[in-house]
Amino acid sequence: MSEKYKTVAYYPGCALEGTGHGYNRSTKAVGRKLGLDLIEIPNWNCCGAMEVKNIDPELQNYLSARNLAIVAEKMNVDTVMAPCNGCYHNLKKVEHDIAKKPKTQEVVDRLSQKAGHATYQAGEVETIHALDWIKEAIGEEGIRERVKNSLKGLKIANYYGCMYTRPRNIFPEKDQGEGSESTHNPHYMDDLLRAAGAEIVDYPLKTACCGGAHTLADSDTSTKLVLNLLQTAEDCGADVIATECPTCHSGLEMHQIRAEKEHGIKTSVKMLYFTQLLGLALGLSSRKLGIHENVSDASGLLKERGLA
Amino acid sequence: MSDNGERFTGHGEEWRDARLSAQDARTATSWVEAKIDKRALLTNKDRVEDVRDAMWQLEKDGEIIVHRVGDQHEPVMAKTLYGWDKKIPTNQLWHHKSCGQCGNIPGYPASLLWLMNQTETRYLDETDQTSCTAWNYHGSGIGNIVSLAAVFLRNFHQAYVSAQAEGLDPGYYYPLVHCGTSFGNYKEVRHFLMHSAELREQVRKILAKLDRLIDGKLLIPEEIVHYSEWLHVMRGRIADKQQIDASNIRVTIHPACHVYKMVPEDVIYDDDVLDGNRVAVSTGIMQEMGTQVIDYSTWYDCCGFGFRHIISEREFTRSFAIDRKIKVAVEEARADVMVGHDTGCITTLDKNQWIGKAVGKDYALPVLADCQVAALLCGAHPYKIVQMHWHASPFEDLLEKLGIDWQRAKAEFEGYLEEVAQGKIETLYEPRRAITSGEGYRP
Amino acid sequence: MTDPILIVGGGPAGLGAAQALSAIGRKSILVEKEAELGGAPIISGYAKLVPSGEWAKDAIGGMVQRVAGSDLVDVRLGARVTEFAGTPGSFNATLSSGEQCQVSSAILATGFTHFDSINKPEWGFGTHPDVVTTVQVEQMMSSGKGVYCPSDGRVPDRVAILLCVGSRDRQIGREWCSKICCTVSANIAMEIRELLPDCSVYIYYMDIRTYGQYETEYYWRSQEEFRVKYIKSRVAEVTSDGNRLLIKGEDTLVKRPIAIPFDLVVHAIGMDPNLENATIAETFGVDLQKEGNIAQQFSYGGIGLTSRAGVYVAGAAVGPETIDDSIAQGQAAAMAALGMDGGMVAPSAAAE
Amino acid sequence: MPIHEKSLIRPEDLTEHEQLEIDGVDVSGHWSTFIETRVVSDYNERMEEEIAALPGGEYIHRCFQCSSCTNVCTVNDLNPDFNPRYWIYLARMGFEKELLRDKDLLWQCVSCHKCTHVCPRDVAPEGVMKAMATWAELKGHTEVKPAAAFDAEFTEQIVATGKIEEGRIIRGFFKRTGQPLNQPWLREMSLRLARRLPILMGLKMALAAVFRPRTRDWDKSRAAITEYIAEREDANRRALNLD
Amino acid sequence: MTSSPQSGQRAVGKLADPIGADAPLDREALEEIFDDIRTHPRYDSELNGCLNCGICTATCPSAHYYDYSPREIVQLLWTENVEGIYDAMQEKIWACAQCYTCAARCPFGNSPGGLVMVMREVAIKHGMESAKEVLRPFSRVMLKVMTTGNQLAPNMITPEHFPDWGPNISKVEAPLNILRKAIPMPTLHTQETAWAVNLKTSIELYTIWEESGVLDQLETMDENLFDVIVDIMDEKREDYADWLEEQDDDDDDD
Repeated sequence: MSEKYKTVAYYPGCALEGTGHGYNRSTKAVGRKLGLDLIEIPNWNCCGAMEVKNIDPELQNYLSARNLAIVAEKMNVDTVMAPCNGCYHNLKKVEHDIAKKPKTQEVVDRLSQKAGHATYQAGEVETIHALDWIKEAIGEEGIRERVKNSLKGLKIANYYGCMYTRPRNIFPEKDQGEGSESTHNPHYMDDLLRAAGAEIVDYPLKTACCGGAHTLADSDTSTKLVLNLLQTAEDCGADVIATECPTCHSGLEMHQIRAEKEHGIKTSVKMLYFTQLLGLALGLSSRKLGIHENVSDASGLLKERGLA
Repeated sequence: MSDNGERFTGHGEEWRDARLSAQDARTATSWVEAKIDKRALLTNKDRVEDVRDAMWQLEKDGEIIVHRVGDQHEPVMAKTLYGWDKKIPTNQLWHHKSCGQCGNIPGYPASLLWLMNQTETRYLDETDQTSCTAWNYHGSGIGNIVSLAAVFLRNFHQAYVSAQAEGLDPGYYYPLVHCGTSFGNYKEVRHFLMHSAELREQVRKILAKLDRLIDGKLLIPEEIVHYSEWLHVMRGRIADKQQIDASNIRVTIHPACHVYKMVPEDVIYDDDVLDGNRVAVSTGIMQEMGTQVIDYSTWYDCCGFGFRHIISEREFTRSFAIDRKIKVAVEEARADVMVGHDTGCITTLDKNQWIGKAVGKDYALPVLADCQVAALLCGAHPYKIVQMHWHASPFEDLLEKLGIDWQRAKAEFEGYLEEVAQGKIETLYEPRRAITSGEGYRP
Repeated sequence: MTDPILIVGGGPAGLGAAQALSAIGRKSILVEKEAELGGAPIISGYAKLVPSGEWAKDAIGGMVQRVAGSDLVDVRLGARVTEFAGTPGSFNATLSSGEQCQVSSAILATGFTHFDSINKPEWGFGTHPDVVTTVQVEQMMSSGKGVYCPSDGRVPDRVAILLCVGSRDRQIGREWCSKICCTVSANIAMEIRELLPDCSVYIYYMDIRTYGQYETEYYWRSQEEFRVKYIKSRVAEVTSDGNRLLIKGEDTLVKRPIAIPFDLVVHAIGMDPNLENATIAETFGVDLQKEGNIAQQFSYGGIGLTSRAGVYVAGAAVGPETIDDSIAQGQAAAMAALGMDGGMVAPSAAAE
Repeated sequence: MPIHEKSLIRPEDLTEHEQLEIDGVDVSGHWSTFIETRVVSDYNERMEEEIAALPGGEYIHRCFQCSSCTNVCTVNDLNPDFNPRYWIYLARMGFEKELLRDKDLLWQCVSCHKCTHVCPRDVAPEGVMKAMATWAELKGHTEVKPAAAFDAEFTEQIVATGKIEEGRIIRGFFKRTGQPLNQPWLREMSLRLARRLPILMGLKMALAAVFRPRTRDWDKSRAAITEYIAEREDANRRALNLD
Repeated sequence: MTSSPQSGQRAVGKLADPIGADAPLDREALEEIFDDIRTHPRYDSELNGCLNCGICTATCPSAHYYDYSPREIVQLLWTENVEGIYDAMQEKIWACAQCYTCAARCPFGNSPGGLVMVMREVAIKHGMESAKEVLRPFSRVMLKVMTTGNQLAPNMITPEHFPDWGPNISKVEAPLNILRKAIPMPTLHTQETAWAVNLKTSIELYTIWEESGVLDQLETMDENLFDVIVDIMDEKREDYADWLEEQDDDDDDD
């Protein structure tokens, strides 16, 4: 176990205070269990998700830059960890844009000054995802050593979604050869859960889209996309889809129900956050991991497999 | 330009005038303007196949016999698109009639025959001939290469032997094709025949059954000739007979697709006609007779006939004919007449105008074949010979502009109709010559 | 004593050969049929060259001056070679003046002929005055008069450049790609946009072949910086409605017919084999390839070899070629000719 | 004859007369039907600039139509008419009428970023899709689409408090788009949750409704953002020659 | 692997519409149709390759009005897209106006119009519904040409069949037979055919129809019309045989 990422700034984002509550709880619980410290960014604001970008991309950059500026200015850490793909993506995006685009620098600087805080400068803070955090700080070996309750027999399809890998140019650390994360075939979650004893199924739709951006605006599209994800996971033999993003997770849950209610197409695969699965393996209780707060009710399955 | 004044083209600081002297600029221009021997360069026969070469070879191999354009046919050489020579026979012609012309624009072939009478051209117009069947093929899909080829060779065989009925040698008459589609189709079929031994064999069997082989061989014409080509090479001689001045007439030409787009290497382009930039037929004779030929933006477009559309989808035909051709000729070229050289085009452009009234597009542009206009200008009777009453588009203004009293001519014709009813019929040639074979044939 | 080397053609390839030979102190005789040196870039009045961006008059003009000023190059203008006899190392060339020259070898740098757009009548050249060729636009620009419509001198609002005129066209017996027209057209398009910022320039293409580095410098940059529009369409006809030219095409990416008005239409004319190649081939006893260019013997051991030992070829005489490659080939052919003198026998000759 | 290939003609291109008599001849129906051309006869040369000026559209001019974007497009998989490559081309060339035929599809991009990920020319097609949807709305060619309503609701909440609250987003969105909140599937979802967490759920919802999550110390940021948005909206309208 | 086609698609990571699914086409039948096209005697000389340049569609009159593109047809054939070919044969190929402008323009020397003809022939061979529909209005012409050797007759052009050609089919009031006789060409004094075709000639053409397989085509497409034509021609052949016999008798008498 390395010292890297032992203490990081924690950026939960809005979703983890709402529908992604289970993700929030399990992330914190797993962190504690693993002896990692999360310090929540004081006064953080919403990253803007995709929606603010659609209104104006530079405004979204400002929103994300403000959070990074707080970390750089007020916190004694050089890393910020965001479990939500959307937040993670946006922090990565502003890091990229602020380094490369004069227009971004100009707008972020102007708004930061008006708002009365320091302007974030490229390179001051490193942004990582919850997957990077555990993968780097603990590693597969570290997980394997700590497994109390192996996930053995549980078949998992890992679903990474869009924002974790795309577009490649905002993730300069990915695709750097052996050991690094891949944008084409991400595997950090596979690695960690496999270390926790799970059987990882070969899931071709790892980075397909769940339609999360339109979950309400164009629900039919989202339902179709989600159904593809769910049915494929079932075709691949998965019991569980492991997620690492609150928007994807709730999208899968919501549209599983919507497909059933509106189209009469029923699927039974369950959704669990990867932190919930890791937590179970580490011996944490289902309640502590917020598994009961998921819409997708995995309690029967977990009981059956002796995991809860 | 970027802020620091540097040229953003990257052409660098050596940006300055070319300093090309006036003399240099002139030399430069003349270099480009010097025209290369038009289409001859690199369209020689090593590069583009001349089907006639295949014919000579097959004849040498004893597979076919070529019906030659001989001296007796008084050929005139014309240059085609690639600068090749094409022999156009000008005498002893066998009329391969067009069903559409004969059926609904009879003044079209009648004018042509009348012009032949004026120029003392010998010809035969007989009953032993079929349609080329290509309209039907292109329209319905019924028919095939074998049937088309057999029809082609049957009719051309008849042209070859027809003179025997008059006690003359075979080959005396050379076929002259009236219809643009027949012309294009026959050329296309000849191409397939020359390239496919299998097709030749299939057709040989059929023609044997019809007793239409020469020494057991297929008879293939040396040139497939359209009447408009005859008219083109005869234009000087026809213009000599001109009686009516047409210099005030603005003419738009509608060239027919199957005449100049199908097998294009065989089509006449003449340096003296529009600098050789457009197909020469029709334009050539119209210019020769002193009309003003006006170019227009849809010159290259087809008429909208469509083969099957003219029968079953006239929405397309009428829309295209009016919008792309008639309207443009009237509004853009301010034409007095549109002149064509093919059956389908004349029919389409002529008959489909009236319905334009339904959408406020009533252009009333006369549509005539080149030979009809030529005959008119040489003094042919507008009704008795040119048979203009079969045309749907109004032609009366055009006749007035040419100084022809159409009302008198019409009255004359109506008088003539009464004589016809009594069996007093005038014809362009001795009627019995039309019968050369089969039922009713009496030598 | 070695005899001089004969160079036929005073364009970029011939100049390149002459320059190379004089640089190492070898004599040459340069025979040019026109009254001045420089070849197509000078005689046809090209404007700025690809890829240097230099004016032809400066770039090729500079070469002409160096060659013309060299004591080692014997320049014969307005001359042709009428006979060529002998064996490698000892040829006898008869010039059109009747003069006989002893030469050790010959380099054919006889170039090409611009495609004559009159051969594509449906595209309006020769019918409509505002249909011009790339060469004519080069001349407009190089003569300093700017780009205008020849019919009435007005400045065009909208220019279309049609690619592959006289190239890649079986209808007129020219199946080859002329190699340089895409790049030249992109260059011209950028120049027009620079001269006339309010004028839109559209390029009608069926393939874009701005190969190698030209991709960024010409194809990409013409779009990114100069906003030149590319339409994937080979046009059917160029006609006129009496006011503007009409281009009829299918926008194949949209799958719709288009009929767009333009003020000026430019044919990106291709490169035909030199019109005189048949005569040249006969005089020098070399083969032509099927398309009418001087046939090059492909051998990685030798450069610019023809079917006759001691006779070399360089530049557009072998097919469409760029100016800089023509110069390089001229220089390379010079080296090959020298090599033969020194006893290095060309592989094809050795094989005989 | 009724037109055999009628499905190949756009209905708006047909002129038909149910009853018509000319010169005493009955030419009703197909006897007098005319077709208008579908040939595109001009470009709107300002269109590319307009879209380039809107958020997300700035790299549209780089496109050279390789179609990588459409090939990977998530929505295109579901609906082949959703074709970013095609629309970018239409916009670049100024085929305004053609683009408007698809105006009701433009907004359906799900922002999966596959296109931006693969685009060899860095056009960022995902952004261009947004710019096009915005263009169609600002120009008045379409009503405000649900996606835009969602974006607006979302952004307004952030501007107001620095954060969003999902329940409020859902309520706000349904209100904006005039839809009932009582969607069967949403109800089902709440029911399933409530079955397991009856008290906590109720409490959470009630709390969130009263105590909105908010970022402390947000006032100055809010002012800066509000001013910036107004500035951008103004710029967008100017770019489109509106007002 | 599961047997469902949808999951097959998903297995390569391709999304599909999981809610609406299409019935799969019978690929073998499609390939048979394509084979008939590919082996048609015209095929090779009409298709050399395709650059997708669009010049054919640019110049196509049908493309002017229809969502029809010869380029697309050539592409379907060139890429051997059997589904697309089949679809095109349902409707699109009939839009072609057979003007051959495309062939005159193609830089590759293809003939898209010729390829359409091949496809039309094959559509007929397979008795496709589209071909039957298209043929129906043609039956008058078919009957005429197959029984007389002449495609068109003056008496076919009547106001009932051509109201859109207006009231002036002739601008001189007279019965058709008089108007025809007033044409100064003796061969045109006919109403049933465009020119007088003698009996032997029409029988010769009928033999061509029989021997070249055209009659079989017709039988597939329109059995009624086929029966009518066969009856007429049997009668004509009998008449001709009788006449020949008479000739022989005359000869014998001589």
